[in-house]
Amino acid sequence: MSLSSIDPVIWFFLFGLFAGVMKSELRLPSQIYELVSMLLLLTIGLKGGIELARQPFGVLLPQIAVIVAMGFLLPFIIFPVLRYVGKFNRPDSASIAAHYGSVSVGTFAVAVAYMNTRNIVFEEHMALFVVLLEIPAILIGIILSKGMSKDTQWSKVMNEVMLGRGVMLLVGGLLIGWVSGPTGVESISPLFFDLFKGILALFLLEMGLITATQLSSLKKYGLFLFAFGILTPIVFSIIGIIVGTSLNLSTGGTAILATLFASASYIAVPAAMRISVPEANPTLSLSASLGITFPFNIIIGIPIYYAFSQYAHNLL
Amino acid sequence: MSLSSIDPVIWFFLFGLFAGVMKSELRLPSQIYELVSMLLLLTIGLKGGIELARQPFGVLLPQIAVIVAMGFLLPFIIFPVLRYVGKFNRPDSASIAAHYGSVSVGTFAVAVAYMNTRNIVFEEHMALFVVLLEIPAILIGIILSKGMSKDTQWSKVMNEVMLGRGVMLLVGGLLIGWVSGPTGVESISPLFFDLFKGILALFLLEMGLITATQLSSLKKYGLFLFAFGILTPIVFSIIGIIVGTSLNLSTGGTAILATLFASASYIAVPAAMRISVPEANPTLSLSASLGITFPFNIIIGIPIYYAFSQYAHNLL
Amino acid sequence: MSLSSIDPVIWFFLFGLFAGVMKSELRLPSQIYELVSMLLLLTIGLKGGIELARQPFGVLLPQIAVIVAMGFLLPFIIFPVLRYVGKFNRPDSASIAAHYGSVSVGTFAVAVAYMNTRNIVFEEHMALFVVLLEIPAILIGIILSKGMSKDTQWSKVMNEVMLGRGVMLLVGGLLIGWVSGPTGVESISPLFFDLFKGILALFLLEMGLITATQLSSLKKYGLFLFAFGILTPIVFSIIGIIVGTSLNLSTGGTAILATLFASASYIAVPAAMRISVPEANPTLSLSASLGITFPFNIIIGIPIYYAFSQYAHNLL
Amino acid sequence: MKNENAKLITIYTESVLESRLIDDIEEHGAMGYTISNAKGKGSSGSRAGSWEANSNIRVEIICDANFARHFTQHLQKTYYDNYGMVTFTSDIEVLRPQKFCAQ
Amino acid sequence: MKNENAKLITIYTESVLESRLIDDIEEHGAMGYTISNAKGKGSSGSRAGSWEANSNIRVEIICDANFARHFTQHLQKTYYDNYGMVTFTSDIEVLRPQKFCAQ
Amino acid sequence: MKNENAKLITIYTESVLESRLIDDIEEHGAMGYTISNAKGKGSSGSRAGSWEANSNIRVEIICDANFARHFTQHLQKTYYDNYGMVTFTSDIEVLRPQKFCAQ
Ligand SMILES: Nc1ncnc2c1ncn2[C@@H]1O[C@H](COP(=O)(O)O)[C@@H](O)[C@H]1O
Ligand SMILES: Nc1ncnc2c1ncn2[C@@H]1O[C@H](COP(=O)(O)O)[C@@H](O)[C@H]1O
Ligand SMILES: Nc1ncnc2c1ncn2[C@@H]1O[C@H](COP(=O)(O)O)[C@@H](O)[C@H]1O
Ligand code: NA
Ligand code: NA
Ligand code: NA
Repeated sequence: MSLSSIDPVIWFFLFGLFAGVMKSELRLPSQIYELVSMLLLLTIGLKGGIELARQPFGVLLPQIAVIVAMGFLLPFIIFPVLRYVGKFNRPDSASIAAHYGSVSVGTFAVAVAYMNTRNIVFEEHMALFVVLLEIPAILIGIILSKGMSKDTQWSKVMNEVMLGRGVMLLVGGLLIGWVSGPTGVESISPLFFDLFKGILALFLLEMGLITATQLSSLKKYGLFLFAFGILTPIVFSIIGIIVGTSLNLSTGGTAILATLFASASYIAVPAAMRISVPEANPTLSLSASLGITFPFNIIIGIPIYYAFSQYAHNLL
Repeated sequence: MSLSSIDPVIWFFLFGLFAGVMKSELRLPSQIYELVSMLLLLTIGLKGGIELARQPFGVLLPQIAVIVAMGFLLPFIIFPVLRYVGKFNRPDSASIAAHYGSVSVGTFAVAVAYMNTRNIVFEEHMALFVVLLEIPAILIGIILSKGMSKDTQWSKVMNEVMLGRGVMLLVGGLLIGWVSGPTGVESISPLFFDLFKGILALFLLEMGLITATQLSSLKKYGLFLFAFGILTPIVFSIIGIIVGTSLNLSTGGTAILATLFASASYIAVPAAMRISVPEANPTLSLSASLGITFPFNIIIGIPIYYAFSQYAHNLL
Repeated sequence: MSLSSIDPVIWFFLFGLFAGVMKSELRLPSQIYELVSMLLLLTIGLKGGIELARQPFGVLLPQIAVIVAMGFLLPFIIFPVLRYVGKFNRPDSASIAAHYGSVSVGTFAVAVAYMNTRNIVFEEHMALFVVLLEIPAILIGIILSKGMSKDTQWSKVMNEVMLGRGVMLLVGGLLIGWVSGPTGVESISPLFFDLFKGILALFLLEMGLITATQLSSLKKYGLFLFAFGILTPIVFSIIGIIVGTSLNLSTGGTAILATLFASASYIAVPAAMRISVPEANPTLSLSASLGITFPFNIIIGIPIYYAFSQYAHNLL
Repeated sequence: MKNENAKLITIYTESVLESRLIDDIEEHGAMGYTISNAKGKGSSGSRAGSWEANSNIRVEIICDANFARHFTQHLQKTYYDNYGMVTFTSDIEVLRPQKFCAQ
Repeated sequence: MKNENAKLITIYTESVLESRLIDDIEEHGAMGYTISNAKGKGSSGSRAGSWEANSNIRVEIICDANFARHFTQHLQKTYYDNYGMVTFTSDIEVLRPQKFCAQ
Repeated sequence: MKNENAKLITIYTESVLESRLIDDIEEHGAMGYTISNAKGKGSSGSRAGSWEANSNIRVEIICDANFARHFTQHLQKTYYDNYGMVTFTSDIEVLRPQKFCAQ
């Protein structure tokens, strides 16, 4: 892998990481960061919606069912590891499990950019899966932390999760893309599609800066969290490869599904856990998901998962 | 009218409206909203200015005179309705009359987008009319609220109105477009022209969110305001059709002029009234212009006004 | 020079200046200003980096050495003028010398736009010179203000200068452009390259507004500062022409180097001086560099420097 | 000459609590509140405000002594264990103190 | 041990009044002021700060007791009827109190 | 009934000093601080906040009387000559005053 084969958006991440580690005063103003993430979410939603407009919804139903089921399942796989190997208390284990069971939109965007640069085709409706995978892990996280206690006001929790910025923008973009179709959105494509990679570059610059702030708190939690932050995505990506090939996804689509499984949330889930499982230490889960798993996935993970996917498709 | 024939920017408005009604935490950061409206104003000004560069100014003088006269006239038509039918006190009646006598740049932008999508030609110098119609109603509103009292510091009022952000950007864009001409502005067109519809989508998303906050205060003021907010644009649009056809505007141009007459201000006028007619209740005028008239115009009104215009042009 | 031959971005500056002088409430929100300057710095860096990727670094080494040497030399030329003709105290003289010895990225961007509009070729690696010229003058400014005192914590100073936002973004963009090369950055070019002139227009609008606020403080400091703010760029531009032609730069490249020498910093240097030479009055240097030299350079200077450069190249 | 006739409660806390605090304030019957953005550092670490999960708000409530006592106790009981939060009360003088008595 | 030698006026009001208030402050001879953005809720309804017509500012003026009394009365007379505005005064201790006496 | 058990230091100053002040605060052993953006005007002129070199911050530190005295003196000595800076101290009541005693 030569230097110039690395996507420039990754360099923006590394640049931000370096600037952050050096304690440069560089930063993306907070409202610009909000704009940039809004645009990413809307674009991903729109792309998924356009694809939905292209094919009958019924065809996707089996895929949707499997993906949602996986969203509920994944947190259960790692919860015992965190609780009994990592020796974290119950709320912390539940919260971290929710982060890793859910998905990272930024990681998804980098995977899409990776495929586009290499002209690898994939099912564009993957964006729908981002939405589907975002939420179940949050609910499981809350259950794991408290048990199925009657105290939990589920309607309030669902409300907060569904109406959070991230989910709203993804779903909103999806629906707008769906009703408008490919020709309808043409007039707004200069902002949402042509600028996508540039906007992603700015986003990753800030992600690098934020990641840098997580590194110091990471030291405190040591080796277990580090290993967990790298092994979980690898294991989950393999599950993703299996599920993706079973669902007859393309090589590219399988790799993206693997990336989604491998990714850990750092926007929607932290906010939801802070409100619904306040006893959990937010630094713990964030430093793992942002400080280890996010950089691992976008730099090393995605190429590996694509190689996995090629291998699996060659086997068949 | 099928769903996919609705412009995606309208979906962004409806999406924002829905998110707002559901009390989602979605919002456009305030400085982004400022940027987005700056870009819209500059773009509209630039487009108008380029058109002015294309034709002798003298030709436009009669049109300009008529439009300005209408700007002074329109508030007088509705003031008695508000005062004696609506039973509002003097300052409130004057303030609402000023809002509806003036124009909404957002509505204008949606009308322009509507025409562009359908390849309907219209006189590009309409942007000049936006500027011309913005101001007279404000002056009339102040006069109606106080009478021609000597107290009013007219030079200060004119100063505040002319130097307000909205008017400055429209006029500034107009002049820059004028001196630079079509080829001059080519280098800045990717930002100002290519992104226009995307920027408008973000603007309408926020407008939907803001409209949602107006709905609750609307309930308080009840049926009269609701009827007023729908009937005024229809009546004013018919006046606009008559004026437009008399001025020999194209079908598209006439429809846009009707839309301008039908639209009610929610940026420049509220700010001016707050300072110059502080006794008027700002919630009243804003909830009517934003909560009823704006959505009515962009969703239902514009197609109707275009149908009116076609009908009128067929008559001739 | 006809009005329409003036670049529209210059009109944006004049528009901002006018709005500011009229005390309009127009302004670019602060975070948008930050974004806009970030994008300019990154774009300039990226362009320089792409060019570096195109040619062997060794070839540039002699040029780099000369440019850095000039960066150290320029402040020494004007310091005595400020101290003994202008009768400023030591810290003020040192600080102003640092401002004028360093460079202005905004002025550079306007020069680049000027050349592009007229299809004048120039060495794209000039962006590298912006970085090289930014820093030496700051160090000289500190030395001139205090002498080579042992008190100065040079490592801390260097740290602050190198890690400042401006230098970081220029260097970061440069390196990313370098490793990615021309094809690598294609995917991010819609944001960074296509929008460049539009973003520059917004930047200059705000610069006009800021310049207007400097004009009043300028009056206080009177004629010397005014003359200094115009003569220094002319003298420095002539030095730039000599250096540029000696280095065998193209006509366009020589004109841009002259513009760089002629330009005075108003971002990196003020911040550095405020921290390292706090006794210096920041209003003094800013009102000269922003209130006089910046507008002089972008409106009158650049065409003159280009004429100088043509003259010099015809001589040879 | 000292005239204090009202209390000002100031709360520094995590932005994520904003809508919850607003509900609390209204339920407890305060007549109003003012909120602004902030960043800071305290016993629960640094909150640099660079993104949402990491920024603070500063909430101010003008009220009477009674409300101040009850509301700060409510905050302590409800949030101090699990959230970064600091609260203090100061004496102020308002023009129409009755405007700020809780309902 | 209590040392108060100056007053702090705090004003929460509509952003639209900003430039007018600045003129007032300067006309009344204050030596300075500090302004920041805010949102809030009061008797004139909620001002969520999502756009200009709807956001608040918070103005702070360090002054002497005399200025404080006169200026708050001026505010009450001029703005309280028609604008959302809340004003309060607190006792503070500054290092060089004479710096903040109105001219 | 007055209960003051802690001090609040408020500093209005140039944004450019932010990271230096944070270092100072930590070196002097304060337990925390809160920072927000502001604009303003004072003896060193107007700082309209339109760009970095021209905006203010407002720093607040909850502390004990001892820290307040020392820290404001440190600020005066270090910054007052060359920077726009205004500092004042007020009496406040916190729930757990010991939390805010400097180390
Ligand atoms: N001593 C202090 N002075 C001023 N603000 C503080 C202090 N301690 C904490 N804070 C603020 O309160 C927030 C929460 O504090 P904590 O609960 O101690 O983490 C911090 O992020 C700061 O903004
Ligand atoms: N009790 C209160 N506590 C804190 N801030 C208040 C209070 N009442 C009003 N405010 C602030 O003052 C502004 C104007 O208040 P009002 O005039 O009551 O509408 C509101 O938008 C709030 O920001
Ligand atoms: N009398 C005052 N009241 C409130 N804030 C002030 C006052 N004087 C100065 N300030 C603030 O302190 C900053 C620095 O003040 P100075 O050192 O006087 O220039 C100003 O920019 C204002 O934000
Ligand atoms: Na996952
Ligand atoms: Na109208
Ligand atoms: Na220079």
